[in-house]
Parts: sequence; structure tokens; C-alpha cells
Amino acid sequence: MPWSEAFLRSQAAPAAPTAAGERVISYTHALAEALALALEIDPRVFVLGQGVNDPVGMFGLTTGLAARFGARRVFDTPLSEDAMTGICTGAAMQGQRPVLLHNRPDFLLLTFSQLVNHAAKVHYMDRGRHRVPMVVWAAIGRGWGSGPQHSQAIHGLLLSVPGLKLVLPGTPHDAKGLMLAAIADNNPVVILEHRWLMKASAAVPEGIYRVPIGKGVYRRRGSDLSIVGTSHTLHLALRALDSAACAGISADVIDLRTVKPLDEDIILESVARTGRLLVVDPGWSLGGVCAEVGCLVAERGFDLLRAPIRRVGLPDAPAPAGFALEQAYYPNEVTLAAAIRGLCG
Amino acid sequence: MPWSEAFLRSQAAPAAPTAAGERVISYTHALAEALALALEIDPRVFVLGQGVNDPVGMFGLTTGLAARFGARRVFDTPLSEDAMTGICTGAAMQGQRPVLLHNRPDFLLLTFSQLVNHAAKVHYMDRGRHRVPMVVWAAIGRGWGSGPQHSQAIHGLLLSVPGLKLVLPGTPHDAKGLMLAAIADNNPVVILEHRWLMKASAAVPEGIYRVPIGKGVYRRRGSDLSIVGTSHTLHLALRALDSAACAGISADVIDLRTVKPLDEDIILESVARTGRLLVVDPGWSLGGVCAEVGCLVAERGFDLLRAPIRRVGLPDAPAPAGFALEQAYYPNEVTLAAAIRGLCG
Amino acid sequence: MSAPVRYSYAGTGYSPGDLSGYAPEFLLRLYREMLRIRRIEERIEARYHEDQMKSPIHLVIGQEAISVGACSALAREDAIYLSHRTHGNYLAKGGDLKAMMSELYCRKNGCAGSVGGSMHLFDVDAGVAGSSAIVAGSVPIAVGHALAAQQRGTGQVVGVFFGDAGVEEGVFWESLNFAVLHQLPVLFFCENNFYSVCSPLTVRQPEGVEIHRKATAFGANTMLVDGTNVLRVHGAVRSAVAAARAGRGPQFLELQAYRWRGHGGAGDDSKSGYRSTDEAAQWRQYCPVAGFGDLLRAQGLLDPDLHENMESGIAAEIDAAFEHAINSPDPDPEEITRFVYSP
Amino acid sequence: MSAPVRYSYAGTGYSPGDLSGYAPEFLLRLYREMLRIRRIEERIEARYHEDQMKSPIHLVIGQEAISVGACSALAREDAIYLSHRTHGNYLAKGGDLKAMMSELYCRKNGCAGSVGGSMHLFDVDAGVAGSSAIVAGSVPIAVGHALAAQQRGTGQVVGVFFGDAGVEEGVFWESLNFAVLHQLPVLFFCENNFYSVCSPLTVRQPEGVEIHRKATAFGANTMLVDGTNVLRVHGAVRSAVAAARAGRGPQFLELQAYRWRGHGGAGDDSKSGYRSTDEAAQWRQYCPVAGFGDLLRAQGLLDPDLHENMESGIAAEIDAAFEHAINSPDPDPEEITRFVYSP
Ligand SMILES: Cc1ncc(C[n+]2csc(CCOP(=O)(O)OP(=O)(O)O)c2C)c(N)n1
Ligand SMILES: Cc1ncc(C[n+]2csc(CCOP(=O)(O)OP(=O)(O)O)c2C)c(N)n1
Ligand SMILES: [Mg+2]
Ligand SMILES: [Mg+2]
Repeated sequence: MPWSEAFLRSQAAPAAPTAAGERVISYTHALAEALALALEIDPRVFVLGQGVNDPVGMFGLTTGLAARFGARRVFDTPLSEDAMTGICTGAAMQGQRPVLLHNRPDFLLLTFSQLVNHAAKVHYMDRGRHRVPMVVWAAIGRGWGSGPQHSQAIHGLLLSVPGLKLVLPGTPHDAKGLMLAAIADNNPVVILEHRWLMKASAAVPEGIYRVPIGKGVYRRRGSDLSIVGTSHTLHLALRALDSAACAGISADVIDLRTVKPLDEDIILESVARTGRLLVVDPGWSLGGVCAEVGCLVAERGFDLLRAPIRRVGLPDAPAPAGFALEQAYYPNEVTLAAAIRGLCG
Repeated sequence: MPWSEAFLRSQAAPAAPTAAGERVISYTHALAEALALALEIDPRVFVLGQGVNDPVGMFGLTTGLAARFGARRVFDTPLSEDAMTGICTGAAMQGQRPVLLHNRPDFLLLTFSQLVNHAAKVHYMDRGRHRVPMVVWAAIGRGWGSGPQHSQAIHGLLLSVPGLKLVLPGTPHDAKGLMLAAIADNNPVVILEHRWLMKASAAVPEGIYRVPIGKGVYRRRGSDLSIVGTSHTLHLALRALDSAACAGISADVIDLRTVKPLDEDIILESVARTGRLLVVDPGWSLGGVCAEVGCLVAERGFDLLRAPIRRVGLPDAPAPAGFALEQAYYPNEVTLAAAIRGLCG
Repeated sequence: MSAPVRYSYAGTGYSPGDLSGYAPEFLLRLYREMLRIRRIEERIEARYHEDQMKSPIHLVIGQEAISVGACSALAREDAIYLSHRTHGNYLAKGGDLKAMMSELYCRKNGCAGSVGGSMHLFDVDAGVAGSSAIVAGSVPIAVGHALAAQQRGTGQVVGVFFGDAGVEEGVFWESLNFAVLHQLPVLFFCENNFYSVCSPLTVRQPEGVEIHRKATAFGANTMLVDGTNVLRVHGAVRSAVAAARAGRGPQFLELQAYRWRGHGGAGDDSKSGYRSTDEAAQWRQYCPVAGFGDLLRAQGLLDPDLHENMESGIAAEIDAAFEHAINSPDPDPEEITRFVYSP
Repeated sequence: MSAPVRYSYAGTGYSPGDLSGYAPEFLLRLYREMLRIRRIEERIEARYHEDQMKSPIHLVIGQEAISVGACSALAREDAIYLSHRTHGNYLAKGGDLKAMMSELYCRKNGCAGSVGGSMHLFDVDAGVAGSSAIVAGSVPIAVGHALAAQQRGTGQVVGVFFGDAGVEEGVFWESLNFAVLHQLPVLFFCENNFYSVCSPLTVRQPEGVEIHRKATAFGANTMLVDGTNVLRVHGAVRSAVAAARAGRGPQFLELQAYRWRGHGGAGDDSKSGYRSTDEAAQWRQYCPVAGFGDLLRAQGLLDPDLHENMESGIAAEIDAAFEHAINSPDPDPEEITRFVYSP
């Protein structure tokens, strides 16, 4: 899809200005580095997934890894998503640290039996005798004209599931640091990357560092409202905030990075100062992260709120394929600016 | 499990006093009647599922149906939940009306590929050329000491999914009327029954009637708070309300019956009068129906609210198996009474 | 660094004996349909770089004999279901070319109104009942269609196309088991092109294990067919259709052919190294279209005029379809919330 | 109205030849282990009506030879995974009886601390690594364990038990394919008792299709074994273990036996009509325990004293285990939120 490559580059967030000497690399490169480092330092780590050793190399994440670490540590799999999830669970229970990569989150829907009924529950069911240190990674497919079965951001469906951790990085720095943290974590961690961020470049430290799972971060400080969310939608909110439409509005912008476990403190702390909450998410508005964050604040931060909560995610409809329809389906700078203004008006 | 049978009977809600001449039948009987009527009036209806023609007859729902309607209309299936869901989808697209029964909702997790990626999207993807009039039914397995993989109320995981309808009946009357409505509906409808309601008896009209999908109903009218929810947890809330602990508290109690699409109007109408909201649900508190209803009110009914929202569902942990642990895990009259009092205090 | 030749053509090529028993018009129709698909694919490929077909594409060049051989053995009333690699089977079954091109161009009048994209082609009137972008996703749905056909006694048979990787999905075996159990009138068309994206069969299924033998062990009637020979395919499918229609249950056909182009998008990708350029070159010698044309010519059934006639007719049709698509309007934004639920 | 006899015993019963090559102590050990499982199951059954084991149970009476024959061929370091029908395999592998009984009685010191119930027995020290209440759910997990064993070169083999319905789940075939592809040291023990709850095999898998032949077609080494004969099972599994340990990949054993009791809970349920009372009676003639005892007696290896000794030893152990469980405390309520996440 030649168009999409060019398009993605145009969508990539501009690199933030970096301090002298900082190294700027792409999001994909940062992820590839994380995988290589993890394979290097820990013999228990292995990487698998459909085509991880092919010329495409899973968006470039795995390019060269099989050659470097061998076919025992980096290998292709059959199209058997549910079994592969269970196989990773079994290997993880024996102390290995599998990293299972999928092209698209839609394929995770084939694995809910192993992911939800098994991987998430093993540690609980056997009272801590086994741990399940595995990472399941997938890239949200938006923007390839991919349509209803290839574009879904399904983390909202997993939000209720005890035992899983859910991570949606938003910058190259976090992509690397959260991948390394997820591999080091002793629980099943699902990472959803957003394809539209993957051409972005920014400062990324060399070597090993881990971004704590379960901790949000302020991307900006302000006083009129709190914008809370993750991934590409949060980037859109930042752009909206910078646009003329939001002139004069000052916002706290919190990148949750992890949606389970949720960093409740940072959300409540911010709302305590601003009194207004906008939740944004790349998944459906209804019943997902937006709903959870909104309800949380209405429950534990009610007295802090000075205005109705607002949420901006996807409408209650499957993702359409065509370009024109995608424009209407996905939130953008303009719709986000309207939501921000609406909340402060 | 002899104990559970006795236990269930003791848990069954006492039959409401009935008007003279009303017929009182059990929940299970009401469901069985719905299936028999649907098979009778519509040759497109067929009923399938593991053991639907066996002596147990799926909790008694299907007892005698195979003998009466023949093996072409009522039949057993292999243990192939995902394929059976797709097979029902394909048959429904051709105008048949399959009713697929599962013992427990946990098994639906094996079917998310066909249910979410396919059944829910067909009508959208082919612009209305096909409809998918199918019913998927399962009974929440709580209380058999069944444990983490046999007790889950997973409707919260499906809440985001466009194209699905989700129904949780709460009375014999609604169980029958919603089953008939679901079979008549032209969309995939998932019905989750709660096993602890299934021994209840109450007035159920004979013949065909349909309870509208997407409409909640007042179970009680009051002024101090709105209790909104479904299924067995709502029954517990009613009992809590009737207990000494809640003396003097008057509540609106709304049985949503359908959680997708949600009857937003009835919720907002009630909160407009009471100013207080307690959401209760048989699923996990986090990220499910509780979160959605809570966020909805914080978004669209914020100015009506006079107190923080509260939610009572399951803790963020898998369901334990043992009796003593179940007592601590599940909300009960006492915890619900405390939540009610806390909200009004 | 190029990969070794892993998968060689194992058939016998077209031979005059293949033609016996067929009327010349029928043979020419088969040829024309393959040629048409080839030309359509070539045109799509040629214009893909313009970035106006904003949809992932999966070209069928090299696999045309499967589409045409199979669909020519089905009645118009019979139904088929597609995978992600839709074009050839959609067209061979009679799917509307204009509606397909509009879908690829994301237009309002695309067969799926631009909601589906190239992986969701369908044309219910022509019996292209559905497709899925989830590998093996349409298999149980097709089986369900066959169940409905059996329940209603329509006499329909239902075919479902999927690739060699389709049989790695558990739902495939669940579906096959059910279809055999109920002796449903369903045809499983496994288009074995030996690759899933860039992954050869050997890294996905054990060597020595044959797909069609697995299906046999599940109780299906099975055949292994040269998928580059349109007449072999047609003959096999015709007998399979007859068996299915006579109530002899599901039929599984493993149809071997080679995908000449990359998995998705335009162009061959053998240079990237995952498969041997020699391997691709070998298979190109067994072109399903040219090979059949040569045979027809050798037998005096196809002359230059007739061929030229076909080519120009096809070109005109393609021109018109592209023009139609390109000049059609975008869908209305309100479409995104239509058809989420059916009344 | 009773069902017809559908599934008859197809073996040859115990015969003196089965014993050859085995030491008497070993034979007596096998016998004692089967007898022990039988007696434990009978005791559970006898006390189930007291409503103190608040957990669904799935008795293994009739299938003891599979558990004992298979586990006696495994090393203690080898691992096994269980389905919902856990008791026999757990015990035969060396699982702690007291911990099991405490789990059934929902006690704090149950093997799963009362969180799991009877379908989640495990004893990691004895190599009972896990189980699943989802049919076929533990199959890929066992394969993953075998993958880890291969990666680390532990020399372990991993066995996984599942029923005839397990092979109806797609994930089973996905797992088998992967195991064969990677030649993993995993043993698939398919306990074919011909029923899933009350559903006979015939309504779930086509007649004439044999489970072990499907596995063969997937590239596994397979055997069909009389699962009522502990020595046949032991012999088959021993050679399978040797092959797996030698790197010859996965081994699939279809072990046929009959479940004497109802699917779940206490008592036979044949009277309910889903299976023939004659069928159940026929199979009871081939009791894995009594048949073996008779043979040992006939061969002079087992005398009344020894038998009485075994019985009383087993009874005492069972008494103690029940007492232990009944007198153990309930779990603390805080347990419900422990171990949701691992530090
Ligand atoms: C369940 C699922 N897993 C992975 C994919 C990604 N994917 C799309 S097409 C494809 C190749 C499938 O290969 P095959 O079935 O042999 O068909 P071919 O492309 O060769 O025609 C893959 C892996 C998918 N669409 N669905
Ligand atoms: C995925 C799934 N579907 C259905 C069930 C319900 N169920 C529990 S045990 C059982 C019987 C399985 O039969 P089989 O595999 O032959 O084992 P058996 O009980 O005969 O030992 C069924 C249907 C389940 N636990 N999991
Ligand atoms: Mg292929
Ligand atoms: Mg069985």
C-alpha cells in the first residue's frame, strides 16, 4: 500500500526538540532495539509470530533478529493464534519469556480462550506456583483501508480481565521502555501499538531502561481541563490543543500509557486542579477505557468535577475501510478541538 | 451437585404475589416455553448446543424439544464453539433463525473470532444484504464451586462491540419475553441468564409476547437514589433495600434487562429525580456495564447528580471456586445495603 | 541471498487429452474468463502506484485456473465464500466488475459501499455470498450456509475458498468435522500456493504431511488437483459438485498453484529473498492462461483474430470499469453508522 | 426407553502373556495404585451427598488403567496436564491425596487453596503441572511446556490428558500441528470413553472416522490402545516416552475405556436413557482393576492376605485424608485478591 506509507509519514508526530547529544530514532527502531536488547541479556526470552523472520520483519521490529539470535529464539509460527497463545503460556510457566507478535489486534479475538480463560488466570488458579511472564504485541491497523476486521483497537474488550496488563505506548521512548518492562514483568502483558505512530522519531536512550507499567505521565501541564488518554488519540488531542481553535486553553495532558492497571492517582490529582475531564482513546467510546476513566472520576473524584465528563473515542460502529469514511469515523484535530472547547465553554 | 440444587432453590427470589388467575411457572419453564413457541410458529427457528437433546436438557430448557420437533430442528453439537457460532451466522444469513445454547458464558470466549469479527459485522460489511438473526444463550455458572473458568459473567467484554445486542433477563416473565424478542430480532443477540434466578417462579403469561430489547423497566419507584442494573445482582439490591439496614430509604430500582443497546433515557430520567446513582452488575465492576452506566450519567446527567456515583460488581480478580471464598467474592445483601446507605448518608 | 527452490510444479502441464468431451465454446469461455481475470489484475497492478485504490490488494495472478475451473462447475444459484484473496473467485463466479472496482477505489457504489474494501467483495446476486479478512473466518459461515441449504432443501451447494494457511486455524477443522458429520453440501477449495505472506509451508506444517490427507482422515471426500490446469480443476470440481448435490457430503479439494506476485500489493517480491526467483520462474512456465491458450491454438480452436477480439473486448470492459469507479462519488459520511443494526 | 449398545469393548481382556517381563513388585504396584484410585473415587462418591464437597466432581471409575498405566511410564520429573476429569491422573502421577481432598472440601490447604476446585488439581512437585476446566484448554499449554523443555534441554517429556471431545476443539489440532512441526517431546493422551457428558461420539464425530487416524494424518506417531488394560497402556506409553525422549517428536495415544459413572457427580446415570444400561454392564465385565487382580491371583502373585493388606492400607490413608480435609480450616477471605498479579 504505497499511499499508506507516505500517509503514515505525514501523520507521524513531529519529533520533539531534543537536548544536545540525544539520539533520535524512529518508533519502530526503538521497538526493534528493545527486542534485541531483551534477547541479548536474557536467554529465556524468545520472539515468535507470523513472519517475524521474513523480509518485512513485522513492521521492521524483528528485521535481522533471527539471523542474529538464531531460529530457536526468533521464529515464525503457523496461523494458529489461539494455540500459540497457549503455547507461550505453557513456556512462560516454565520460566521462559515469550514475546508473541501479531500484525493486528483483530487476531487477538481468536485467542480469548487462551488469553482470558488461561494465561490471565494461571497464577491465580495455582496460587502463585507458576508465573506467566509473556508479552503479546499487536499493531492497530487503522489507515490501510483495512476495514472492519483489520482495524480494531480491542483493548477495551480486555479491560475487565483480572490478571492481564494492557499497555498502549505513545512515543518511541515509551515504546522501547514499555516493551522492556513488559518482557521483565511476571504477568501476561498485552501491548497495542498504533500504526500511525510508528513512523514517528524522537529521542530514545540507548541501552536498557524500563518505563514502569501502571504509571501515567504528564505530557503537558495546564489548568482549564485534564485530557487523559493514550496512544494516537492523545497525540491528536495535543495537536488540537495547539491549534487556533483552542487558543487560550491550557490543559493538563496525561498519557496513561497503561490502561490496566490504571494510574488512578495521576488522573485524580489532575482533575483536582482542573475540575474538568476529557478522556480520549483509540478504541470505541462505549464500554472501554473512556467509560472506565469517566466512571472512576465520577466515583472517586466527583467533588472535584465542575463540568460533565466528556469522552472521545470511536462511534458505536465497526471501522469502515474506505478513505472518505475513515475521515468521518475517526476523531481528528477538529473534533477533538471541538470537544476541548465544548468542555471549557 | 446435590447441594447446589437445594442452595439454588433457597436463593430463588420469592414469587411476587400474583393477581388472581395468573399462571405461576419457573424461570426455566418460562424459557422452555419460549423455545417451544418459537419452534412452533417459525419453521426457520432451530435450537442447537451441547447436550440440548440429552436427559439434562440444558437446565431443562430443551427437555422434550427434540422429540417434539425432530432432530433437524433441535440437535446436539460437537465441542467446537467457534465453528458453531460461525455456522449459526451462515445459516442466519440465509434466513434461518438459530438459537445456540451454551452451558456457561466462559465458553463464549472461544467464539470471539466468529462472534465479534464476523457475526456482529456481517450486516454492516455487506451493507444490509444479509441479516444475522441468531441468538446465543449461556447461563452464568456462579455457585457450583465452579471456579475461575466456569463462573464468569463476560457480558462486559462484549459491551463495546457494535452490532451485538446483550440481554440479561431478571424474571421468568422477562426470560420468556426476551427470548422470544431475541429470536424475532434480526441481529445477533447474546442472552446471559443467571443460574441463581433459574429456580425462581413467578407469573408468566401464556402464548407469545415479546419484551422489547433495549428497554429497561422500573422494579420499584423511590426518591433517594437510583439503583440501576440487571440480573441477580439487582435482586440482591432489592433484598438489601427491604432489609432493616436500609429502613427509611426509598429508591428507584431499574432493571435494564438489556445492556446493549442501553436504555439511556430511563437511567437519566430516574437520576433526574433522585440525584444519586448506584450501578450494580453480575460482572466485574471494572470496565464493564457499571463503568459504562456510570460514565454515561457523568457525561449526560452530570448536573442531575448530587453525590458520587457508586458501582457494585465483582472485584478485579477471577472467580474463586470454594464456598467460603465465594461468600467474600460476590456482593450480597449486606454489601449492597452498605453501598445503598453509603450513597444516601 | 536467495532461498532454495522449495516447491516445484508437480503436474503434467496441459495436454490435448484434457480437451476431450468439451464443446469448443465452453473451452473458449474458460480461456476468456482466465484471460479477463489476468488482465484485470494486471490493470489493477499497473495503477496501484497512483495511490487511488486505498485498499490492500491480493492479486491472484498464477491462480486463475482455480477460480475459473471451480466456478464454471457451479450453478449460478450455488454460493461461494471468499478469503482475503478475493478478486479471481469473485469475478469467475460472475461478480460485478464495476462494483468491485468501485470498492477498490473506495467509492459509494462499491459492492460494499466502501465499508469493506478489497477483502470484502461480495455479489449476492451472482452467488458470491461473503468473504472474510480473517484467515479461515468464512469457512464456518459457508458451512452454516450449507446447513441452511440442507434444512430448506434448496439443492444449493456452497463452496468456500481459503489458502494453505487456512487449515492451520482450528476453526477450519471444527467446521470440516461438522460438515462431514451432517453430510452438508459444501466444497472446500484449498488454494495451496505454498506460502502465507512470506512464510513457506515448511515453517507452518510439518514436511511430509499433506493437507488433503488430513481432510481425508476427517472423513471428507478429497482430491489433489493441479490448480494451474483449468480443465483438471473443472473436472474435479464438477464431480465434487455432483457428489455434494447428490447428498454425499462435503468434498475437499487441494488445488496447487503458485502466486506469481507478492502477497499483497503490486509486483513480484521474490527478490526480497523469502522465496527463490528460480522457483517463481519455474512456475511461470506453467502459466494457467498462456498454457491453455497454446493448447487451444495447437488444436485450432483459437486463432489470432479471435484472440485479438477477446483482448479488445476485455480491455474495453476494464477501461469502462475503471472509468466508472474513478468517476463515482465518495460515500456519504453518514454511512458509517448505517447498517450497524438491522431493523 | 433405553439407548442401544453403541460402544462395545473391543479388546481382548487381560491375559497371562501381558505379565511377561515385569517384576512382581511392579505388577503389584500397578494393581495397588488402580485399587487406590478406585477406592478414593468410591469414597468421594459415597460422601458426596453430604454436600460438603461443594465442587463439581468427575469420577474416573472405569478409567483407572489409563491413569496408572500412563503415569507409571513417566519419570517423576516429567510433567502432566489434566482436563476436568482430574482425580485419577493426579493421583497416579503422585499428586498429594490430602491436598486433593482439601481442595474438594474447599479448604485453605487444598492444592489450589480452594480457589480452583476439583477441576484444577495440580501438584507441581509431583509433576502435575496444571489442568483446565475448558475442554482442550490445557493442550497448548502442555505443548508450550514441551517447547520450553526442548529450548532448555531438560530432557523432560510432557503428557496431556483430554477426552474424546477434546479433539473437537480447533485448538487441539493447532497444538498438535505445532508440536509435530517442532518435534516436541509431548504425549497426547486421548481418553476416549465415547461420551461427552451425555452425548455419544456419533453425534459429535462422523462414524467411521477414527480419532487416532486423524492424528496420524497430522504427522504424529499414534497408537490405539486398550485403556482398560493397565499393562497395554503402560507398554504403549513406555515406548512413546522413549520415542519422545529420543527426540522423535509427539506421540498420540488413543486410549479407549468406559466411564462407569455419570459425567459429573455421584452415581451411574445410564437409567436416564442416554446410554444403554447393557452397554455399561458390558464394560463393567472388563473392569481394569478387578480384571487385573484376577490375573495376578491366577498367576499366584496376589493372595487374600496381601489384598486385605492393600485394602486396609488404602482405607486408612483415605480415612486420614478425609479427616484431614474435613478438619482443615476455610481459606481466608483475603485470598480472593491474592495472586491476581505476580510481583
Ligand atoms: C486469523 C488471521 N491471522 C493472520 C492474518 C494475516 N494474514 C492475512 S492473509 C495471510 C496469508 C494467508 O495465507 P494463505 O491462507 O495461504 O492464503 P494466500 O495469501 O496464500 O492466498 C495472513 C497471514 C489474518 N488475516 N487472519
Ligand atoms: C470449551 C468447553 N466446552 C464445553 C465444556 C463443558 N464440558 C465440560 S466436560 C465436558 C465433556 C467433555 O467430554 P470429553 O472431552 O470426552 O471428556 P470426558 O468428560 O468424557 O472425560 C463438557 C462438554 C467445557 N468445559 N469446555
Ligand atoms: Mg498460501
Ligand atoms: Mg469422553
